[in-house]
Amino acid sequence: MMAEKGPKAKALAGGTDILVQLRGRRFFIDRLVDVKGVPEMNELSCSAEEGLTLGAAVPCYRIYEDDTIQSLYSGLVDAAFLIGGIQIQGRASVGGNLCNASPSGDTIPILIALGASCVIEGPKGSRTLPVEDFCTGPGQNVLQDGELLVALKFPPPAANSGAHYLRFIPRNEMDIAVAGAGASVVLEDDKETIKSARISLAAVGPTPIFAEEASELLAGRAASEGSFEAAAEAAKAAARPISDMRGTAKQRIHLSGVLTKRALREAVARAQG
Amino acid sequence: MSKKIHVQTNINGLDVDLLCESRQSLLEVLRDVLNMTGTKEGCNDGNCGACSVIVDGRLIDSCLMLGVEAEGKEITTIEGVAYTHGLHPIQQSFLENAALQCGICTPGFIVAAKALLENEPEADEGRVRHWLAGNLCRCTGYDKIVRAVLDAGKTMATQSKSES
Amino acid sequence: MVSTAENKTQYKVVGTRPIRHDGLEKVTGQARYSADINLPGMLHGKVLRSPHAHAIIKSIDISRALALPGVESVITSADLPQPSGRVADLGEGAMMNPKFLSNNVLASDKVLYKGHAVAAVAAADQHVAEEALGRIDVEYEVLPPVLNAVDAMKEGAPILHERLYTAENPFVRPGGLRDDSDPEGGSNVASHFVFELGDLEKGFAEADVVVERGFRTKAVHQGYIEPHSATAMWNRDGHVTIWCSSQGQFAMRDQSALILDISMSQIKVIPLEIGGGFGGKTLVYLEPVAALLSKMTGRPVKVSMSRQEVFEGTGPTSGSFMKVKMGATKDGRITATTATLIYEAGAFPGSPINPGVQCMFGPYDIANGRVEGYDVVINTQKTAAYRAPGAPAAAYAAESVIDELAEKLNIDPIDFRVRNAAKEGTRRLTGPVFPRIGYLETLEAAKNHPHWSAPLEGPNRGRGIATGFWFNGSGPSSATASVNQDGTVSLVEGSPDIGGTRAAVAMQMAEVLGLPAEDVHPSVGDTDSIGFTSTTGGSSVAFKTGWASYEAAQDIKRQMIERAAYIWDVSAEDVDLTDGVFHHKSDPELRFTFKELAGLLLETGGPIVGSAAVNPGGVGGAFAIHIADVEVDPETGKTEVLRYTALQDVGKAVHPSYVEGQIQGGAVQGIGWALNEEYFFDDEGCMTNSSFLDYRMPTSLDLPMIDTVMVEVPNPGHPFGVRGVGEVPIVPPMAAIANAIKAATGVRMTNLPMSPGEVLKALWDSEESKNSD
Amino acid sequence: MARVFIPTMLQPLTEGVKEVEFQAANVRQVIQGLEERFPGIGQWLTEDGRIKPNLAVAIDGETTSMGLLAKVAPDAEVHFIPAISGGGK
Repeated sequence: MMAEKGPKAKALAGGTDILVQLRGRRFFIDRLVDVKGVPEMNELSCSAEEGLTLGAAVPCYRIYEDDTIQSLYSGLVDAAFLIGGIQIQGRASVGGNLCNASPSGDTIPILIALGASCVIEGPKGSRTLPVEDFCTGPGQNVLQDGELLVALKFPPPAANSGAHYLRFIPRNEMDIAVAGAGASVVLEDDKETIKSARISLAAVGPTPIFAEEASELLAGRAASEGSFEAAAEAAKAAARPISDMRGTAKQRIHLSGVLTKRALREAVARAQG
Repeated sequence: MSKKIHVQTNINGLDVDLLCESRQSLLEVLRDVLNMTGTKEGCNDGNCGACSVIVDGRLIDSCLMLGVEAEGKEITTIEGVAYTHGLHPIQQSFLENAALQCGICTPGFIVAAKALLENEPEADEGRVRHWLAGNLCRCTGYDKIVRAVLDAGKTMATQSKSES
Repeated sequence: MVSTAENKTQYKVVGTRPIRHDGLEKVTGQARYSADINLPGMLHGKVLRSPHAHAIIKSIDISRALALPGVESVITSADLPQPSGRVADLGEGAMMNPKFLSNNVLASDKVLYKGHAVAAVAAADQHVAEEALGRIDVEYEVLPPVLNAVDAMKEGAPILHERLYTAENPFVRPGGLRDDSDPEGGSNVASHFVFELGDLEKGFAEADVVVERGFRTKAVHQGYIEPHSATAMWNRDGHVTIWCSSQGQFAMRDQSALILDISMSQIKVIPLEIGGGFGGKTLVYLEPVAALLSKMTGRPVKVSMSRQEVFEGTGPTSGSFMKVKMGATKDGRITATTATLIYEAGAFPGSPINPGVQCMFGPYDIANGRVEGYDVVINTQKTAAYRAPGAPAAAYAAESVIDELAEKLNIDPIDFRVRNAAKEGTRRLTGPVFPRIGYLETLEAAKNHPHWSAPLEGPNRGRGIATGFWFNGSGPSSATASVNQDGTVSLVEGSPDIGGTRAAVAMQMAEVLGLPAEDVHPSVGDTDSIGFTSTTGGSSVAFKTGWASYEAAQDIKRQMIERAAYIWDVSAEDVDLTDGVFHHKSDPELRFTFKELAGLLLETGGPIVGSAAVNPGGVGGAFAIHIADVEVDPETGKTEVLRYTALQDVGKAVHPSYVEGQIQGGAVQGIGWALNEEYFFDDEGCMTNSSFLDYRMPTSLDLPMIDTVMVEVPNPGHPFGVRGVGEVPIVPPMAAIANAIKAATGVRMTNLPMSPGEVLKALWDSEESKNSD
Repeated sequence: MARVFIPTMLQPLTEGVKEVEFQAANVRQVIQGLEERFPGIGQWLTEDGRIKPNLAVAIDGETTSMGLLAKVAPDAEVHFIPAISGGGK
């Protein structure tokens, strides 16, 4: 159905972005395909052994109301619980948020931090790629005409791991991130040394950013303020924000550091249990 | 004008057959097709909650759902909140707490509060404020609305205890 | 909490908290607001708006739009009569320049802001109408825009109105135009005026400390949740019915008549429930457009705005530039003050500079002062009234400087205000002296409030206070009431109800007649069914329409006493009404309850209708003091309001719950203004945050409970001591929060909004200047 | 004697005089009295035989809605101030 209309077809999941964009005449289409009836896109399966498979059309509330996800992927729950208000969470999906490819998309950094990958189906078959490679620019993603993001796959959480996402907004809800940071950490069995970490940033570049240097420099370091500080500095270096009505570039770089520290503190606390 | 689509749905307990265009939102269908104008449009982009309705038990903004998506769903709007012979405790509480001024946001708040309190009548102030953050009110400063919802929750908790 | 200063009179209804009469309809979704009207055969209208902030309209071609199936009519300003540029009085100081009013409804030769209405379409449904807008071809010659008042006042600035002259007189007029024969060029300064009192030089010479500061505030919107909507039916006989929600059905009628150049009696405006106004629904936008589209098509037409159109096409309140200088002695006596206020009017003259200047130092007894005001046009939305128009920005500047003076003198900020407080007999900077006011009582109540003495512990936290003054208004108002045979009374009044005034007005009638509030059934009449009533604004309704209701009740009482006397065959002078019972003053046998007598009316001479039309004097001004506790996150600059208390002299609170509601709502609008709300423009003058997502009004999660204290100092000018209450609560919050942020961080914020980015920047600047010292 | 205050921006017309006292029973007489003392000042206060639009007259601090007809009590203070059009809650 999608392939028939090429670029003039779009998929409808929760509709919380696309209906607004259509109404605002941001683009014109011939066909809007409701994908909520597609079983694979509504799949939600989660276990400590298999990890998490999240259908691209699964609305946010199903994530944060799921006890297993809450215990295994609390970082993802953070993001699902702060998108829009309750009404939005009743419809909006993580897959839709990713396809919308907004630099400030609130769920994308935590997908990157958790090492999630995208399962894409299309006329030429299926392919899988890391979330950090999915967005290509503001509102742009790798999907070709007729291709569809079907699901997101999360690896099983490692022992002694924890993750957190937070953003900075002027209000306390119902706002777009001025900047956001996601962090996941895996600790050694001593629970004081970082084995590995992944840090990602929102709203500080044309796409959500995987802050590789900040992530890598943490490996083998103590889970302490000094390390967080170093990672924050590296995250700031990775940020390439613009100035707009939501914040200046200087403010956003600064916030990238502040939020990276805060995300790491909480992620480590969670990993330490 | 584009072709109309037949939709079968259930609104406030009544089966409804309707015709709508594929581009019409559920909000437009309620207001313009069914003349159920209790659900209000405040922004038409999911940022004010005035058009809140409950679809299959889930609180949503009806401006962000298409009318055709209502097929097979159960929908509750403000018109379906009161009982046949009296007000819902949330409505009564809004009146007694003077929790409305101009009243345009009131249907959305009452529907949102119903979606919360029917599952969590004992929700505390923090939970109520968080739940209602998707509903804007410009008149009251929220103080009396939050009190009304907390009071209604107490009434509903007592009622459900006495029923069980 | 009610704190009664001198309330000796006990009332039965006034001061109680009945359920409001229109409440049930509003909690069940039955109440009808402007967009809820659907008429048989109705067409839907949409307005084409300018994409440019400043441009000449070279041509408009509507042919492609008209060719679209489903499109019935397309109109432009060429279809409207072009009225003169001479200012017209629409009653009670509501000044209009008909040309400006008309050109704001549909631009004629120039567009003056992005969002300015250019043309309108009527079509079978709104989707077709929207599609048709894209087929109206407008050729623009784009001009450079001028986007703030300082730039607009510079030599060589782009001129919005070639014929606008600067009115150098004390009586601010919303713009006058030069005659065409006058060779002088135009100006962006629509008016300039000065108030002076005492001897400034002497005053400043006496001061031990002088503080001087500049302030900048941005345009903010009233933010009512209901977008504008108007439906009109132009009948074949030339009479038009307009259904709309506004703060004044008579204002809508009279403004529409002016723009359409027809007699006001040809228009009937039916007021529907209004989903918030706060001053923003006092001007016509869509009403004449809907009427003209209906005239063209012969069918009813509904035109509604989207939220984006509300932001871009209707009036916010002014942005401002202000300078304040104030001096005081060591013992805390203000000796002199000067202030210059420049208010941005938007595209057409008429910012609230005048009330801003007149309210600015209202709370203080200052012997020597000078205040100067400018009304300046720029290429943004034409401003409209917003809750205590002009006063909040002015108070932000004045109360920030006063806080700084108190701090420098090491005097408690409430004590400092007490020492300089205006009271009965104080001569205001603008000339007149105050009657009995309750400012001192309100300050005392604040001083004694547990919030003021509560410890505020923890880092990055601070407490601030600020006060505010608003005149309050009055105006012509009408009420008619008929006694029903079951002993109830049906009351028709002329004031659209935007916050519970129907209840407050009905309660004043019930009080006179000794009835329970529920037995008076109030409704708001249309322009053919009630006498002229001025707009709901200036916190006037509980006062003026309450007064009309009181007088109509007296009329009923008098007639019913006469009727009882007639039935009993006694003199009317011997009959009285006490607690709802008509009785003979000396014969206890002769008594009728109100209900009994009501049941006898038809057979004893006919029904009784009471009416009153008033234009009362005796308005009492309102004072407020707010206490705010905040915590500022030093890493992000974000301010959290931890605790908030608003105290106010409310005269006599008719329905205390709704008085509290007004105070809470006003305070929270002020908190939004203080922290996050602003119109954000790009360099071309396009508003970039025209949605509730990016125009950040407070949500329930951003606020604590708002404690209120109603100090009751009855207004001697009103039968029940009523003072307006709705506006003054928006006056103090910005300064209260700025003062609290200062206490928390040591940084004084002189620009609004004090958004996280701005606070962060100020913290960095202060850090830098410390380091460079 | 009515005590009549001259608005700041009209004081150039009165050579700096800020207030004057004279007999006047109503606002019309106040304006006549001013015009006699300061020829030309009246045109700033009235237009088409009525008080100028957007100008309010306050008698003893109370804004009157009666225009030129408003009664002025003996010893009353008279101020001319810009009218405040309705704000709006």
